[in-house]
Amino acid sequence: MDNLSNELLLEMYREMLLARRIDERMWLLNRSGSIPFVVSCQGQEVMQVAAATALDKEQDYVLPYYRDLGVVLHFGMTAKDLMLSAYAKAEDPNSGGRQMPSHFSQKKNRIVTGSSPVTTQVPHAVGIALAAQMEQKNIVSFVTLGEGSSNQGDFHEGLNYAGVHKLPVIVMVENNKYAISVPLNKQVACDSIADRAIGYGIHGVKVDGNDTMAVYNAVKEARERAINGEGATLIEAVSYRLTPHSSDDDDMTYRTKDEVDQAKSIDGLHVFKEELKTKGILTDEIDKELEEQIKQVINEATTYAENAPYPEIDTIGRFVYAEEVK
Amino acid sequence: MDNLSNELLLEMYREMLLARRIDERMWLLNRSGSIPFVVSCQGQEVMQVAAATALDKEQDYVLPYYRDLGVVLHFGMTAKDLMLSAYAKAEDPNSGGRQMPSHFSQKKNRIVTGSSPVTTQVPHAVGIALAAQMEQKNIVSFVTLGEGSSNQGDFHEGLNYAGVHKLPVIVMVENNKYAISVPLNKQVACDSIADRAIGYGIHGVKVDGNDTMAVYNAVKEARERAINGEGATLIEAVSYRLTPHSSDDDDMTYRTKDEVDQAKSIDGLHVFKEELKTKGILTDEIDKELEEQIKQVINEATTYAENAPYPEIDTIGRFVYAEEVK
Amino acid sequence: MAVLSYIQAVTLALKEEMERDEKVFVLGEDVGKRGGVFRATDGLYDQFGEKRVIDTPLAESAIAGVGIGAAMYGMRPVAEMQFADFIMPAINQIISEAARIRYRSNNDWNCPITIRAPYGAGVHGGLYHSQSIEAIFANQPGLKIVMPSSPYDVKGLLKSAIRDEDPVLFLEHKKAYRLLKEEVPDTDYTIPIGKAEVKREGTDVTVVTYGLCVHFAKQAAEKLAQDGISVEIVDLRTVYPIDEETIIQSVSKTGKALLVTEDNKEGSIIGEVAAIISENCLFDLDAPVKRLAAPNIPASPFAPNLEKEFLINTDKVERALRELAEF
Amino acid sequence: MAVLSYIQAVTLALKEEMERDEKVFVLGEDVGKRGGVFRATDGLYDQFGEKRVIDTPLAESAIAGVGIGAAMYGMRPVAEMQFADFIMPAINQIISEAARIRYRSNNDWNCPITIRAPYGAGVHGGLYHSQSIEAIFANQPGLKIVMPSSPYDVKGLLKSAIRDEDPVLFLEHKKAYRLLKEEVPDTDYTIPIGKAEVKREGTDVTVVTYGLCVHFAKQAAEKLAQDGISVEIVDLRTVYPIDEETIIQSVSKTGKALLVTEDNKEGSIIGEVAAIISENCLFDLDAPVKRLAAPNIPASPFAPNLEKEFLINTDKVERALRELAEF
Ligand SMILES: Cc1ncc(C[n+]2csc(CCOP(=O)(O)OP(=O)(O)O)c2C)c(N)n1
Ligand SMILES: Cc1ncc(C[n+]2csc(CCOP(=O)(O)OP(=O)(O)O)c2C)c(N)n1
Ligand SMILES: [Mg+2]
Ligand SMILES: [Mg+2]
Repeated sequence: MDNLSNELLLEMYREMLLARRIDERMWLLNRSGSIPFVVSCQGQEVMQVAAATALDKEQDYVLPYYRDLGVVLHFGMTAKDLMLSAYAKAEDPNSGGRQMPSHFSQKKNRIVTGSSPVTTQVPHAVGIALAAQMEQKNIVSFVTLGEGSSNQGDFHEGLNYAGVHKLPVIVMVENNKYAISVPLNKQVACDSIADRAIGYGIHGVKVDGNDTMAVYNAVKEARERAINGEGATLIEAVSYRLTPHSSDDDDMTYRTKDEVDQAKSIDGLHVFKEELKTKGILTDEIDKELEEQIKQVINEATTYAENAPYPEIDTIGRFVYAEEVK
Repeated sequence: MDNLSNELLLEMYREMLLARRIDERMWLLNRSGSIPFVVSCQGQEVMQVAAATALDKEQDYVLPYYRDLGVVLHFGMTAKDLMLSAYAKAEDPNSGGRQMPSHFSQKKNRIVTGSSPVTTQVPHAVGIALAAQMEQKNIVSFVTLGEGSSNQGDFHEGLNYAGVHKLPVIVMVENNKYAISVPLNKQVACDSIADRAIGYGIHGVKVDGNDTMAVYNAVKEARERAINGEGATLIEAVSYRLTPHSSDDDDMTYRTKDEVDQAKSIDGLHVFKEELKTKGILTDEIDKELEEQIKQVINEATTYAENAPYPEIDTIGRFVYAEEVK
Repeated sequence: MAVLSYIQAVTLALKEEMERDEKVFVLGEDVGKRGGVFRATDGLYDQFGEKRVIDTPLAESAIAGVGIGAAMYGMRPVAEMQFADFIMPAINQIISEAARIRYRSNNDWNCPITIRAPYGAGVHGGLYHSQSIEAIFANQPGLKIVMPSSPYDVKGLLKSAIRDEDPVLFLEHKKAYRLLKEEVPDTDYTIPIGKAEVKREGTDVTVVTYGLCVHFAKQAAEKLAQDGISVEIVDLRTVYPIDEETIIQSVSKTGKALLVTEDNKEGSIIGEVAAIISENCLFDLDAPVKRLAAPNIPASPFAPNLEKEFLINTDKVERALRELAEF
Repeated sequence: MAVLSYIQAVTLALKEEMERDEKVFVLGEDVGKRGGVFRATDGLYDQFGEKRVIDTPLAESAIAGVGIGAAMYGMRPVAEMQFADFIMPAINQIISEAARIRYRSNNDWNCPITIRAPYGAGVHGGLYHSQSIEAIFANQPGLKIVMPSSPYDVKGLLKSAIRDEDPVLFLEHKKAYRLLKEEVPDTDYTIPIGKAEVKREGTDVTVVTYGLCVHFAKQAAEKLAQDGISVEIVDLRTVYPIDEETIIQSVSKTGKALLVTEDNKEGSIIGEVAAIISENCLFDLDAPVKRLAAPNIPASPFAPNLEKEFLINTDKVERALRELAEF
């Protein structure tokens, strides 16, 4: 932690907190019937913000999965953008209200459009790394997915391609112990998802996803290796999914409240906050101020999104294909 | 080698030799315009026969890939069956002349029908192992593929499933260093395909595919583990493809004659023959007799297949679906 | 006899088949402890245990492929794709393998697998939880595609699918899951795969459709009946291979055909229906064949107004029927 | 201007496009050192080096998916599927991703990838080296499917595909590779995607077809001309989305339509053509629409007599045309 400035550490904390608070608001809006769907980042903000902070947000490409609120916030998406998406409004930069929320996309910030079928983004990240290498750019692509999703064929094919061609791509598996209702031990039989790296001849590392600096350092090092031509890295970051899978799920049908409470007690966001406090970087006053600021931002975003217009109905057929030569 | 009877060792040699001689005859028939296509086992007979011999050919299921002449011969397919397939004749038990040669299938011998797209057989083998386990049968399924094919998604998904459910399946990758023209180092970046086992929580082992006893023992042990409920094994058996990829290929466009000659000098079939001779198990006389027998079998098979009728044209539409309740 | 919803009919058929035949088992994502994200397998895990109601890893090609292997062995797997949209990674296994196993082995092997998947829009699913996927598979001899339109049909057709000696894709409309309810006998009945059913007899116009759209067609037909327009409804039930006979008979009789699908128009199932009509009924037709379908966009967008615009409903069917009747 | 074979036209188009635009690159199995198993990329590895003519690992979903990623970045990848039959593992990437990227991002991202694949029977390929796969993709808005019928068209259409701002599936008939030869200009011409072409004008019967079958139609038309029967040939060129205009115009004129495909009949592209005709040309038709296609079996069997039975040829087209002309 000592190698990072207090400012940067505080900024990381602010982004984690912002992600958490936006997510919490989404649940409230969902439960009050204002928005139809939420899928959460809660429990994974630390790894997301820590990883994104270790990247170059002016140049690198990110291919987030649906929980990566922390990643997209760091890369420039705003609370307003996210609320517009939750409300499916025309101005939503992710999809203009066409996709469900959390299907992140914003070209100007190099947030690459994603779909619902899991893991398809892994080969895309490899392709972007390939293109960047061809064009001799000093950048990386960063892609995330869940541990359940690491069992899809595209994970294997994508990582193998990256391995053979030594491409500058960082793959972070956000292991939150569940894939909807299916627990880790019914998804994989290996000790660590990171153990899969050896089969692709790439670097593999497992980190505590609740440990901000561990994740930050792992991604930082992976990025350096990538830029130095040493190829791809597979990072497994372990935490826990603190919410049900989505607003459509009832997690009490397959896990216990005790188990969830246990995980909440080591919530990485809380741990980081206490660390910053212990070090005197965060004070109660600053924290209160942050919470206030964030609340206001979210309030404004919500009001704006709520009042924003839906897409015009006659736009439904547009942009299936290019409409004119660019 | 000492734990196997001389009879068994000789029988293994006979099967390897039979596979080699059938394959050679296929090339002659192809080059003389009698049959349209050959894809060879040459260079892989040793691992195939050694592996098959370590299985229970009365009960286990095999899911061979197109080079596995040695496997299917051991499991009961005859030279005649194979020639009927090469000539695409109605009596071909593999497909009745519908599939290209080397798309092995024979239900009575538990040789499971295969297609051309590579690696699809891996999940099938896992499904058969699952079914066998459900029915509490003490059997295994044995599936093979090339090293290039181990990069398909189905490899990953199938092995992961086998790992999680601890299923009695043995996966043998026949690493012959090429996937058509693409050399090993452009297919994978790992040191060994067997290293992929760790990512599935299963046993992995790399063996010299030219070493009969090494392959036999690896498969034997894998079978024991499977039967004991210890789950799946991934075996990488390394040798070399001694022929072009198929009769449609010209391998001199991407590798040198020197390289091929070098591999021929350590041809496992030859090595095994010399070992048996050194041990006094094989004599020149027995060898000559074997060659004679085999030649006769192949001659008869060829003549029979050549003269056998093609499928009736009006059968073309049959067996798309079940024709009556079985 | 109880009134069951469409999804309860799915569950009941599965339960009865698993009780009847030990070789029947279920595999898929979240089908076990959770009972499926739509609860289609609700209760089965408790009744039959984790060996017969298998929570698989998140990998559709393996779900299909492992099921295919088990089916070749002699089991009766019922594989669930969590959403029809996520069947795409399994297409190689379904088309190259399941559909070809009998033909390529010259009848030596076969593959009696059932693959269930919820399809269709109308539940705020956005682009990837709304698709109609039948057209992708409806050119693959060896495969059968069943798309039931009502709880009664669900039960009878799903039983037939499970007992079928060949692979069956069983597509359930997710909006129908809780929308449609009717009396479903608790007896062990089956409905033949490969046969369409005339769901309503009529003389003026034929509607050929399937799945949830049958429901809209029925409602529209009721309304038109009040104006003396008599509508015949042909429910395809099996969309591949298609029952030509029933279509030809009905359209020859009425002379007018409205073909309805929720899928986007070009390349959908109803193109084949139009082709059958144009080959066989030319001189009986009093009006051009009319197709009512979704616009040619990938699937229903998420925004509620766009979703509504995308969907077929009773009004749209009614309007199209009136136009045709008045032609 | 030189006489080139169909496959030489492929190679030439690739070469010219790679020379023109540094962002164009090729990836696939054996496309590099070997120059492709059919030799479509012959010479490109030597000219452009291994960074732009990439031998990939054996994994089609990665070939498509890596290409898609590069295309989103701004490159112009041309991905080769070694045989169209082996595109199946890549379908999720092609349908869920490539085809949807523009629509789902509301025009923010796009995916200008070209995916080439040799399809079709007639080279002793058996069930899995013979398939027509276009129908699988011909219901996916966002995708374009081009199937050229001649060397001249190959060059112009492949250039258009590579320059297209959206994903294009470019399907080459493998039997045509060496069978068809004609003069191909060495100039930089393109042919518009999305437009059918009348390959021969006529007044009595229209043949609508594409790919290698255009060749058979031309030969059959020649023969019929000797008997005074005048055949118009519509070459679809782009089979999705289909050019309705050209079809409607031609069939309205001749009043008779023969639709020909090498694919198995049910659910094939020509069903959509029949639907278009039945919606638009009813009162111009003098005879029912007629479809000539392969039997409803997975693909061509390996045995030479069965393969012959499976295939479309000039005689079959001629017979069908005569029947229709005499109707
Ligand atoms: C190909 C595919 N299959 C199924 C689904 C449905 N689905 C959505 S999320 C999910 C679980 C994902 O688990 P994991 O990868 O661990 O990510 P997490 O949600 O736990 O972050 C499933 C099965 C999907 N989106 N895509
Ligand atoms: C899915 C798929 N893609 C491509 C092919 C074409 N093909 C046939 S064999 C082969 C190479 C296989 O290499 P490997 O797995 O190493 O096996 P080997 O032939 O060397 O024994 C290829 C690319 C195929 N059969 N299936
Ligand atoms: Mg998870
Ligand atoms: Mg190989």
